[in-house]
Parts: sequence; C-alpha cells; structure tokens
Amino acid sequence: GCTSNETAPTAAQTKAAESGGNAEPGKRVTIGFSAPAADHGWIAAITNNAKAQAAAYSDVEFKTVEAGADAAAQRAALSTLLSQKPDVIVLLPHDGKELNAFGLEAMKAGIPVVNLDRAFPDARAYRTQIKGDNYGMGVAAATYIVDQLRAKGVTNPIIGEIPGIDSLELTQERSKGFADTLTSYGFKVANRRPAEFTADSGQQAATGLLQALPKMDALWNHDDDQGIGVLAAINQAGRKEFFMVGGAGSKKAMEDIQADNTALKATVTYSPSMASSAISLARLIGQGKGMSDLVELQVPKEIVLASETITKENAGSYLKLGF
Amino acid sequence: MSDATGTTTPDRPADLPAQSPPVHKADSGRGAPSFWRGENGEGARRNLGLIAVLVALVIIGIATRPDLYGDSTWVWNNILTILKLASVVGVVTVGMTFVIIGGGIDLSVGAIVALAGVWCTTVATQSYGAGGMIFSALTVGLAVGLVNGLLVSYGRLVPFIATLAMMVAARGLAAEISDKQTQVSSNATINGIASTNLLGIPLLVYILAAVVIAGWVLLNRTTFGRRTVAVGGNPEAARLAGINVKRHTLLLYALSGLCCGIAAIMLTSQATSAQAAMANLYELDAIAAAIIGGTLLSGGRGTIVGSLLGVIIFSTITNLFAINGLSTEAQNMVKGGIIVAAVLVQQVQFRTLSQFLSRNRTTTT
Amino acid sequence: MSDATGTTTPDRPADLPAQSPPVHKADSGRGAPSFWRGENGEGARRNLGLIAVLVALVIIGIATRPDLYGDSTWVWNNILTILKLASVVGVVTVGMTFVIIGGGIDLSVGAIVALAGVWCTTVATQSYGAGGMIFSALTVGLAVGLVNGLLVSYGRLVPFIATLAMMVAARGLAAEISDKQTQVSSNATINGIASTNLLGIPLLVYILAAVVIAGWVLLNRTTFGRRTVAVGGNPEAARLAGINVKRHTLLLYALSGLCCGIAAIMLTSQATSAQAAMANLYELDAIAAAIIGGTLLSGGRGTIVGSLLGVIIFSTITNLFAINGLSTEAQNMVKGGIIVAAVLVQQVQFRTLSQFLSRNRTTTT
Amino acid sequence: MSTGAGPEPRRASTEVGSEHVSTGAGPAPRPLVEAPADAVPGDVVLRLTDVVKTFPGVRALDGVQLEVRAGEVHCLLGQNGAGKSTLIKVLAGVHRPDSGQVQWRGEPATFANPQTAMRAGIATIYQELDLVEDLSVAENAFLGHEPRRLGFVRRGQMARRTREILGRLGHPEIPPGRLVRALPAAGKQVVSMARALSHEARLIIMDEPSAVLAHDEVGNLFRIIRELTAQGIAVIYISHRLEEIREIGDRVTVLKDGRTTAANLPARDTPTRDLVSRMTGRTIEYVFPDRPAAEAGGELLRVAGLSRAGEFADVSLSVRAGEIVGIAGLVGSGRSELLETIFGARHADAGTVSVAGRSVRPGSVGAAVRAGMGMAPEERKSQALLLGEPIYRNVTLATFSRYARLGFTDTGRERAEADRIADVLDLRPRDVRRPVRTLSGGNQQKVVVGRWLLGDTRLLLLDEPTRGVDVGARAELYQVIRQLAARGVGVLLVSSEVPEVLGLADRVLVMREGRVVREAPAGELDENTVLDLVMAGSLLEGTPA
Ligand SMILES: Nc1ncnc2c1ncn2[C@@H]1O[C@H](COP(=O)(O)OP(=O)(O)OP(=O)(O)O)[C@@H](O)[C@H]1O
Ligand SMILES: Nc1ncnc2c1ncn2[C@@H]1O[C@H](COP(=O)(O)OP(=O)(O)OP(=O)(O)O)[C@@H](O)[C@H]1O
Ligand SMILES: [Mg+2]
Ligand SMILES: [Mg+2]
Repeated sequence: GCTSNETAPTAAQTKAAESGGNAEPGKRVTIGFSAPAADHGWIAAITNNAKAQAAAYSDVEFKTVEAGADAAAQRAALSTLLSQKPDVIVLLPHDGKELNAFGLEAMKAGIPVVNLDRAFPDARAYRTQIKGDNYGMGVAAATYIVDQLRAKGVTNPIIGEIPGIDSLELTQERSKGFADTLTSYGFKVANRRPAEFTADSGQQAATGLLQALPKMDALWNHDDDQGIGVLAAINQAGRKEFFMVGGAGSKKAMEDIQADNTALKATVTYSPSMASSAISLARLIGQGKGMSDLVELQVPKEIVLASETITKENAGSYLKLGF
Repeated sequence: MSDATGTTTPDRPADLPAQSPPVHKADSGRGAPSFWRGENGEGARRNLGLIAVLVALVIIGIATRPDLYGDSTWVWNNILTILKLASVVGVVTVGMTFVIIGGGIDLSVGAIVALAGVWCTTVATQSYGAGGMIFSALTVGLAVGLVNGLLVSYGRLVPFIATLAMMVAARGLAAEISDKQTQVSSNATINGIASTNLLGIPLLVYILAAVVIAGWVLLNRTTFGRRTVAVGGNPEAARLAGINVKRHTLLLYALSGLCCGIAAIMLTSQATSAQAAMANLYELDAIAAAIIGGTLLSGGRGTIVGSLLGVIIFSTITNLFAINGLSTEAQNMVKGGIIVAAVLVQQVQFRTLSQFLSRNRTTTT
Repeated sequence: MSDATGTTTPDRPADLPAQSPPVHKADSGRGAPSFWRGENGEGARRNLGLIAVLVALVIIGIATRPDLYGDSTWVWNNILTILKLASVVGVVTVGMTFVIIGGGIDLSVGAIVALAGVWCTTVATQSYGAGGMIFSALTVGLAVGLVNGLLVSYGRLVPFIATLAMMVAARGLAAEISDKQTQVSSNATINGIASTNLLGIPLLVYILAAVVIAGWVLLNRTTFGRRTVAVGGNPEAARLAGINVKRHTLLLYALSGLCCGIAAIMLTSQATSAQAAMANLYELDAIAAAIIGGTLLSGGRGTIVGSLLGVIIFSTITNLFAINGLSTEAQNMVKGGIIVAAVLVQQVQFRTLSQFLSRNRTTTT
Repeated sequence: MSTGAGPEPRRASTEVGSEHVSTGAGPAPRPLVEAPADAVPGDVVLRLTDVVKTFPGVRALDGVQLEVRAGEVHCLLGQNGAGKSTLIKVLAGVHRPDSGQVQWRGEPATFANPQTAMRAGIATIYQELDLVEDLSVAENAFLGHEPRRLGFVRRGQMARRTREILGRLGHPEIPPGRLVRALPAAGKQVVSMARALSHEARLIIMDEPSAVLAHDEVGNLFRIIRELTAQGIAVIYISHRLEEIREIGDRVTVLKDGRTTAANLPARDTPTRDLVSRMTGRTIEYVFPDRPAAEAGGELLRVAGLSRAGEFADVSLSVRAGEIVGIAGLVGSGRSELLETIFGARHADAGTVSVAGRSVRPGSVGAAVRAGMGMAPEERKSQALLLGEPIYRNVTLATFSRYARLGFTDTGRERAEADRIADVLDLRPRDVRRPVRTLSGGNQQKVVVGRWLLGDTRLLLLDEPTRGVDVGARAELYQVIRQLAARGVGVLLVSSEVPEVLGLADRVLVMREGRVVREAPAGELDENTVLDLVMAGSLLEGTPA
C-alpha cells in the first residue's frame, strides 16, 4: 500500500501522452472501470492510477463503479455499468472465478473486457488480461533469502512468513512460489502467521510469530503496507538477528531499504502501475489499435508483469515507481 | 374533558353515573379498516413505513440519474437487478428472522453459505451432477444448523457465542475442503439457475419469492410459527404451556441452516464458483435487514415481509450508489446516514400513522 | 422446622413474635467465605470458571511446546506478549461491557478506533506533537460515541442499527481523511508507548490495567455503575425510580467511544501507523469477550473482570496457535471448538461449584 | 383484611395459635385428618404426602400434605413465601419435588414437565401472568395445544372456541384476534383463565387470580368456579383475601414455612382467628390504623384538569400533608395512568401538577422525584424490579445516590437501610443480598413498596400496594403508611379493594372510566355506595355505544 501521507498519485506511475503514434488523440472511448472497495493501499493505488491515466488522455471518458465488499456486490454494480454501455470495461474483480460469468456476459454483449490482475478461468471471458505474477513474487523473495543465507553460510535456517489475507487465492500462489523455491534448496518455512494487509494486523501477526520463533534467520512479509506493523513489532521485541524481505514495493519500503537501518533489506514488486497500463490497453482496444512497439496490429491477449527484487543497490531507480 | 371527545358538559354532577363518554375505549378497533387491526396491525403499519423509505430511495435515484430513469427498459432491468441482488441475502434473512423471533441469533449464516457452497462444488460432489450438488448443499446447511441448535438448546451456550464459534469453525472447514482455492462449478444446470429467466423474471427472484411465502405461511399459519413467537417472546410461558422449548430452538437453527443451504446454491450459481471467503459478513446484512424490518433483537416479534423489505432497502441503497458511481468512502458515509434516516423516517411514519388512525378511531366511536 | 436449621426448640410458645427460626435464611452466607457470597457471588464463581479455562489453555501450551515452556524467560515474555496482545481489545471491551450491561450494543468500536487513529495521524495533527495526537484521538472517540448515544437515546434508534450505521460511516470517513493510505506516525513519543517497559512490564499493560481498574470501580462502586445495571436490567423500573435513562444511555456510548479513543492511541503506537481498515472486526472480538466473560447480551448483568478474562482467553488462544504454527484453516476449526469447550467447561465448573458450595453451606449452618 | 362489607369491622383481632399448629383434628401433620362431614362429597383426585422441594439455600416445601376432592374448591392459605406457588408448580410439572409422593386419581404420578401435567388433566393459572404479548388472545389461550391439521393452525376453529370460552367467562367483547399486548391487565387475566378452561381439565389451579381483578370480575370468576365444580372439576384456589375464601371455598389447607399446619378445615366455619394464627403463628392485630384526630397540614399536591386522551379526562385533586387520599375504581378506570401521569412517567395532554405550590415539569420523572414524589407502580416485574439484583439494591434503587459520596456508593449503609425496611415489612427471607427473583410474589411486592419508604419522599403515590401481600404484612404496611402520614407525608393510594381504600384513606375519590365521579371523606362512604358508583360498563367495551 501507499505508505506516505501524501495524497496525489505519483506522476511516475502514469504514462503521459507523448506526441505521435498511439498517443495522438483518436476516437472517443468510454472506459468503464471497477475495482473492489479500497480498504488497502494497494487497491487504492490501483484506482488512483487508473483514474490518473484516464485523465491523461483527452479522448477517454472514465466511468467508475466502485463496488462493495464482495463479489456479489461487485456483480450488482457491474450490471449497472453494463447497462450504461461503455466501449471497454477494465475490471479488477474480487475474485476472477467468481466474476467469470460477468466477463462472459459482457463479452457476449460485445463489450471487450480487460481483466486486471485476477484472471478469469474462461478465456472467452476477457479480451486482454494484464496481471502481476503472484507465484513469481514468492519465487523472487525465496531466491533473495536463499542467496543471502548461503552467503552467510547458514545451513539450517529458520524462516518465517507473514502472508496477507490467507483465504485469498493470490496469497496461496505467493506462499506456494515461496515454499516451492525454498524446498528446491532444502529449506522450509518454520512458521507462518497471516495478517490482513493492514499495519495493525501485521504488527499482531509478527508479534505472534516472533514469540513462536525465539530465533529466526529470515522473514518474508507479503505486503509492505502491513510491513509497517511488522517492522514495528520487530522493533518492539528488540529483535535484530534476522533480515526481512517485503512485498509489493511501497515507497516507504524502498526508502527503508535505501536507508538500511531496519530489518527490511529487500522487497519484491507487485506494482499497481499495471492499472495505468490496463487503461492504456483498454483505450487502444477501444480504438482498434495495436501496441505500436510491437508488430502485431492488435493488443496481445495476456501481459504478465515480472516481479522484480529491490535491494539497497537498485532502490534509487525504483523509488519513482513506489506507491 | 379531553379535546378529542369534548362533548360533555363540564359541570355535570360528579356522581351522575354512566353517561360520560367512554374516555378510554379507544383501542376497540371500530372505525378503522380491518387491515390495521388484529394481530398484524402494527407490523403492517411499520411495513408501510419501510415502503415509504423505499419510495424515497427511488425518488433520490430519479433525481440523481434522470437520464437512466427516463428509459423504461432500463428501469425494469434495474428493478430486477435489485431483486436479484436481494435474493441470496433475502433467503438467508428469512431463516435469520425465525431465529431472532425465537429469541436467538445466528452469526454463522455467512460461514454456512460458504461451507455449503464449497462442499457442493468439490470435484467429488460435482461428479454427482446438479441433483447431488443441491442435495449436498442443503444437507450441509441443515446439518450445521442442527449443530448450532444442539449447542444452543441442549449445550446451553449463549447463541451469540455458539454461532460465533460455528462461524469461525465452518469457515475454517470450508478453507480446508477447498484448499483455499476458488472452486469453479462446471455444472451447467447449477450455473444456469442464475441466468435463467421465466416470463422475463429471473429464476433467483422466484426462489426468493418462494422462500418468503413459505416463511410467511410458516410463521403466521402454522403451530411452528406461532410457537416460535412464544418461545422468543416469553420462553417461560412457552415452557409452562407445554412447548418443548429446547427442541423448538433446535429446529429454528436447523431452519436457518437450511435457508443457508438454499442461499449457497443461489450464490454458487451466480458466481459459477464457490470459495471459503464467500458470503462474507452476510450475518451482519441479514441481522440488519431483519431489524430494520421491525424484528425485535430480543425476540418475540418480527415479520417476514418486514425482513424482505429490509433486504430490498439495503440492495436499493447499493444500487443507488452504483448508478451514481460514488466512491467507496463517500458511499459508506452516505450509507450510514441513509440507514439512520431510513429508520427515523419509518419511526415518524409509524407514529404519525398510528396517531392518525387512533384519532380517526376515537372520533368515529 | 427444616433439617438445616434444626436447632430451635419445637415447643416454644408460638406467640413469641418474630423469633420463628429462620427456615429461609439458610443463604445468609454463613459457612462460606465472603468472596462467594452476596452481590458478586455468581460473578466471582463464573470468573473462577474462566480462570480454569485459562489454566487448561496454558496446560495445552506446555504439552504441545515443552521446549519453549522450559525457558522461564520465554514464559515471562510470553505472558507479557499475551497481555500486550490483549491490551487494545481489552480497553475496547471495558467500554463495550458498560454498553452491553446498560442494555445496548456498540458495533462501531472498530470503526471508531480506526477513525480516531487516522485522525490523530494526519500530517496536520501530527504537527501538534504527541499531546495533540492524544487529545485528538480521545476527542474523536468521545464525539463519535456521543453521536451514537444521541442516536440511540434521543433518536430512539435500535442500538444495533444505529451503531451499524456509525460503523459504516466512520470507516468511510476514515478512508476519506486518510485517502485510503496507511498514515505513518513519525512521532517518537507515540511510537514509543508500545515499546516502553516500566519495571519490566510494558506500558500498554499498565494502560490496560488502569482502564480495567477504573472500569471496575466505576461499575461496582459508583452511582454511575449502579445506574448502568438498573438501566440495562429494567429500563422502565429505572425510569420510574427517577433515573434519567436517556441521559445515562448517552453517557454509556460516550464512555465506549472514549475507550476506543484510548485504544486508537495504543494501536497506532503498536503499528506506528494508522489506516481506515485498522481494528477490523474488533467489535466482534469485544462483544465475544464480554459475553464469554459472563455479560448478558440482553443487559443488566456483567463484570469487568469477566470481560478481561474473556479477552485474555482469546489472546491466549491466538498465542497458542502461533507457537504451534497452526495453519489458518486448522486454527479456525480448532478455535471454534475451543470456544465451545471453554464455555462448557466454565458452565460445568460453575454449576459444580455452586452445588458444592450450597451443600457445604447447608451442612454447616 | 376486612371480612365484612362496610367500614365497621375496623378492628378484628385474632389470638395466638400454637406455633406447631396441628391439622384440623389430629396433632401430627400425618396422617391427614378426614374431611369434615360437611365437605363436598367426591373422590379424592389428588393426594400429596410429605412433599419436599428445596431451592439453593431455601427449603420452600418441607413436607406438605394436601388432599383435593373432585368437585370441591380447595383453598390454600399461607403467608408470603409460605410455599403456595411452589406447591402448585410442583403439581403443574414445573418443579420436580425432591421427595414425597403425589397421587393423582388414585395412582402415584410424577409430572416431569408441564406437558405431562396438562395431559393428566391439570390446568394452571399462574401467579405471574404467563402470556405471550405478541400472540393473539386465541393463540395464547390455545398455546401448546392449538387445534391443528398437518401443522397448520385451524384458526377458524380456534377463534370460535376462544370466543365460546370468553363468552362463558363473561367477556364476549374481547376479540380473539386481538394481540394480548393491547389488552389491559385485567383483560390479560381473563385470557389466562381462558387458557386454563381451554384444556379438558379435572383440576384447575388458580394462584391468586383475583389479585388483578376488580370486584365485579371476582364475582364473575366465582360464577365460573361454581360451574366448574358442579361438573365435578376440582379447583385449588389461592388468595390472601379471606372473605373470598369464605365465599367460594369448601376446604382450606394452611401452609406455613413450607409445611402443612392445618388441613381440610371447613372454609366457611373456621374462625378467622384460627386461620390467621395457623398461617402466621402469632397474633395479628388486624386493624386499619386509627385516623389521627388532628387536621391534615397544608396542601402538598395539586392536580388541575389533568387529561390524557383515551385514558382519563379532566381530573382535579389535591393531597395535603399528612393526608391519605384513596382512589377507588374498577380495574381499567384509568387510575394507574393517572398516577403515572402525575409522576411524570406519562405526558399529560392537558392540565397541571404542582407540589407545594410549585408546578412540576410535565413528563419528567426526574422532576417529580426532585419535587419529593415517589411512586410504587402497579406491575412489579415489568415496572419496578431488577429481578437479578439483590434485594437491597432494589430497595435502594431510587435512593442509592443519596447514600453516595462524590458518586461513590455506600453499600454498607444501603444494606443497613434495606435491612430496616425488611424488618418493618417482615420480608421473607430476610437476607437482603438474595436476588429478588427468588422471592415469592408477595415479598417482591414488599420490596417495591419498601423502596419509597426510604429517603425523604414527601408525597407517596401507591398503586395497588398490597396486591398479593399476606394478611400479616398487610397490617404492617398499613401501619407504616399511616406513620408516614403522621410525619407529614402525603399519600395518594390506588387500590381495587374498596375496604382498603375506605379503611386506610382519609378522603376518597371514586373514578369511573377516566373521570372522577365522587369525592368525599372516607367516613361518609360505605362499600356499597362506592361499588354502585364504580360499576358501570365492563372491562373492554363497557357501556353500549
Ligand atoms: N426459583 C427460586 N429460587 C430460590 N428460591 C425460591 C424460588 N422460588 C421460590 N423460592 C422461595 O421459596 C419460598 C416459597 O415461595 P413461594 O413463591 O412458593 O411462596 P408463596 O407462598 O407463593 O408466596 P406469595 O403469597 O408471596 O405468593 C420463598 O421463600 C421463596 O423465596
Ligand atoms: N397496553 C395497553 N394498550 C391499550 N390500551 C391500554 C393498555 N393498557 C391500558 N389500556 C387502557 O387504559 C385503560 C386503563 O388501564 P388500567 O387497567 O391500567 O386501569 P387502572 O384503573 O389503572 O387499573 P388498576 O386499578 O388495575 O391499576 C384501560 O381501560 C385500557 O383500555
Ligand atoms: Mg405465590
Ligand atoms: Mg392499570
């Protein structure tokens, strides 16, 4: 989540309309947008980025229906969006599988759907999907941890994990990538205490974890927003013997990594900038154009963002992408 | 003399018998249409208040989005959208209404819906086809409801705690069964329930209507329903009247569980999938709808129609926000205000109406 | 005369007034220590049951992780961890206990904590320093509580609905103020609260203790507490005894809001930040703890010590799961079971003890 | 209790009985003495031997003997807390006895639950109303044994049968479909009776049914009881009003401290002093206290033109310091509402209330209490008591803040004050730390009244203060009220017992249908005059429209 007290979405996460090519104003496109209720910085950044990117185009009309606490509420909101007949719909569903039926319905009605981040199981339910790599996040985090531990010569490390809301499939994928990678090196997770993507829940989960593991070598926390609380808990417990890897890539986390005065030594990205890209893709789809750097005449079916590892060395260059 | 009956001479000798107008025969019910009287008089009046709230919400909708409301197809479609949105919570609320009238509370309804949904979409269950899925959802709902009932009635646990424990446990079990994955339903019949229309009206709305009517009949026309009122309103009196209060309580939770089973099928069909986190906080929605609808949280009083109206009001509010594209935070702030306003409107409405009616009645006697 | 009191001469002249043997006075408390008697006897016995549950939990902990429990530093640390974990919810629960004893319920506590936390960590507020932050958190909590109280007492809204509306609205406002961002607290004093120890015990635990003691005194030794019990136990009787029921109700919600303000500072300090989604579902935790602790959901009865024990039991359960590294789903299933078992143990405990004591008493008189 | 009809028998004292009162003839409680020759012939339907029932800390029944015959009205007498209600709850299957035998129609029986008892043919009207407010009259009458087909209530049949029963009870005007919540207290009592009659019962138990009934209603009740007994149905009748027992009873069994102290006494012929001494074991100076010779003081309460639509209209009255003003009237004549309005618990539509010349803010109980008023309301459970709280906290409910310092309560002092009240009113059990819930009905009533004997109340509003209070305590209560008046307190007393109003009050107001129809010094009225004034119209519909 966005960890600063600033309010304006960072300009760095939107792509200003350059001159020439696809940037030239074209046919007017109405983009309908829906994301779950933002109770968390990352989703807030998604919505803000989408809004800002849409505002950067003079030929885009942006209609947002922000819908409720669960898939049912989102479905109801989307059906009102559908009845307003936008040209393209950009959708971050509560759950891809639960909203698959809506994707099909919209596509059938001739409205292309850009799925943002949470995939529909049915390929006919979307025109394009752009998403982060949850499994890859876990892989990246584990890889960094393994490298560090090997460098230190730790043979039988105690590794902790603080995931986000555990019942979400994305959490499962992250944890799986993490566990799979560790296993391939003969390591395992000693204890994992889920939090809820919020700082206070992160603090409580971490307190429990620290109590359960009186000695620890490394810790992966899935989310930098809850990481604020995790770091606080580490401070409050006065523990220094391990290092921590974050997730998502908030600005605060990058600053901490750069300053190198906390347990946080690295974070693996899952950038909300994908929302900006989704709007750009939706516009191109609405105008019938392709991505001008590619040979294809149409926008590709699927784009998966790579999860990058940010450390003290490269934090400076990523800082502008921090949310 | 009171103003309402100011016909007598003030200086009448004090011991003159029998001719002063009957000051307090007010509640005898003459002079008012029978709709207002009898067992459901107050409930009916309260429901009128709820309808007034609904009308007000629609008027706000029209005022804010005249463009949409100008299109009659859209309006019809929107009504169906609202009803479809209300359908799943509506079914849960019917069961909840029984439990609350019977003096209890069921915090586990959302979890039961999730468990039943997950159970009926496992690969194994799906292999039995639509019939097997429906059967398993209903059975799971009923079984969990029975456990709730046993804990409350024979285990003598406070309903709040018993069903809270069940809420936690059932969600855990659902996560275990589904391995925290979203389980996709590949059964066309099940998935079709949500997209089928009969005579232009979605099947889900028929299901809601059927459950509501069945609930109404059960509550108002059967011994089970009448005893529910007794068990919730005065458990001691119910016991003294020879009602088996424990068994009755057990049945109430089972009924609620069964409703959750039905809701699970509806929700699974809508989402063409099920997962452990589905139907999140439905317990709050259902309780709130029942209470807005006039059900006493302490038991002994409530109507099915009121609960239905409560659910519809909540889904109309949600719809109102959607068509106005309000941001979540604004939405929440406004929603709080609307809920308060709705209850106040309804109360005022209710009081004014009662006064009006009783005045009317006094003057005609 | 009854066997229990068979000490008087049966043939004593009957016209001797007022000395007939006290057949019905067996419960005058002789033969049992004063702790068990009188107004708090039942509450005290119930609390013993809770302590038994706690002991059982600790034994499970020792059995499952003998390695950790072998280390006395770790054990001491673990106790402090459990208490720290309990501290925030504990403070909220004290306020909640008052509201419930007074016949109400407050679903908005989590939202108030979030709003107060967010309010006191805005850039503007933080510029006033720690004092300003504390002041604003307390003021916000109190103010929201007052609004709750006004809605319930003078607006005559059902508490469930009024505070549900407030829950939604306050979270919305918190999201608006924070722009849905996590607001980091950069105030060292505030952040230090959670990491300060006095005599080896965390400051947070002192705060909890202070609030609990203040709550206990308020409930048991002041007219305010007495009114609370009266208002919740029988509002009509309270009113006819000259108690201003509405004003008192208002104060109860204000008190709960104030507790939320205190909790907000504690939680903000722990997390060194605040956001609109913080203190999620604390209302459920607080209500559950109070009820486990013996507070009647319908009002009129409850103890602060019971509520405290309820909170500690819940945080001990969480701790037990953490040190055993249980998966979330297993954790949830087990938790449901533990809650049920805890209440049952406590009930049995309670019944057995009462029986034992009354037997004891009968034989000694 | 006055046994006659007029104000004459103001002084009827009974002498000492022996503490261990024997049964009618034999010295020991067992075996039961045979019924006197003039008892109603009939088979013994019910026989209790040595029944014991203990509650934690209390032996409520301690070896009870009882014998009831078909077609008789068997009265149970006993002080508050003697165990009468507990006994009938044992019979009704609510409580299970710890030991002792119950013989029902010649065979040993155990009634494990209310259903068994009802199936066996025992129907009960409980002391505390046991109705469900949100069910209709018919649904309440048939609760638990509704006429039904396939689980559906046969509403038509149920309404018809209810109407029939209500007709028999003399209340055809009560609509079977009306919610019980909308009925006045007396109407509810009728529904309770209708419920008992809806069973095919061989034994009907009535626990103080007349406590909430007015004079004419009691007559009505007696007519029904006679009808029932003529059919061979047995009736157990509990009341604290001896004159009722004389009128309707056949035989009397007396309980004291959970034991049968006398059995099968002839109801009509046993001298009052015998009955009373067997109940109380001591002398009861059964008197209304003398009225003081001195004139009452200055005007304390003035009520002018007070009205509330639908309840009462244009009531004006005054109470002077040291004066007891009684209000007589039928149940349902609006007296309770008047009192509550004076006390600020209801908002008047018109009129003013002033105390000692200062007008009291309308609709505010707080203002009334500050002006020095106190009110003992009519319905103890719903309006007055915190059932789970200890006795002393109930006694001090209106005054605890006076004993508090800086907001901190002084429990010791409260308990001492409550102890004093308990002594004065002969509360049983005497331990003021017991929860009020465990008290018998009459003792609960004493707590309600006792509350306002504390503190510096200048003006006492008493609504049916002696409802359910036994003979002995009643005399004490009268003394206390009179003593308070002698100290300059003004008392406004509502009672449905005309002799009580006439005997205790200095001045009497008669209310009918919400209006004051007569005001006179008590000495100028007699019971018949008052009854004539009061009687007009019946419970619900009253005068023909
Ligand atoms: N549930 C209970 N728990 C404890 N004690 C009880 C309970 N019910 C009754 N008692 C006690 O049993 C005794 C008998 O009470 P009971 O109600 O039978 O008296 P009663 O004769 O009906 O008196 P009244 O004339 O006042 O109605 C009393 O001392 C009362 O306090
Ligand atoms: N809950 C109620 N709903 C409707 N009307 C009521 C209700 N309670 C009382 N009334 C009306 O008010 C009138 C007076 O009631 P109530 O029986 O309390 O009179 P009362 O003279 O005070 O009786 P009592 O002498 O027993 O105190 C009744 O005739 C009845 O019509
Ligand atoms: Mg009794
Ligand atoms: Mg009355």
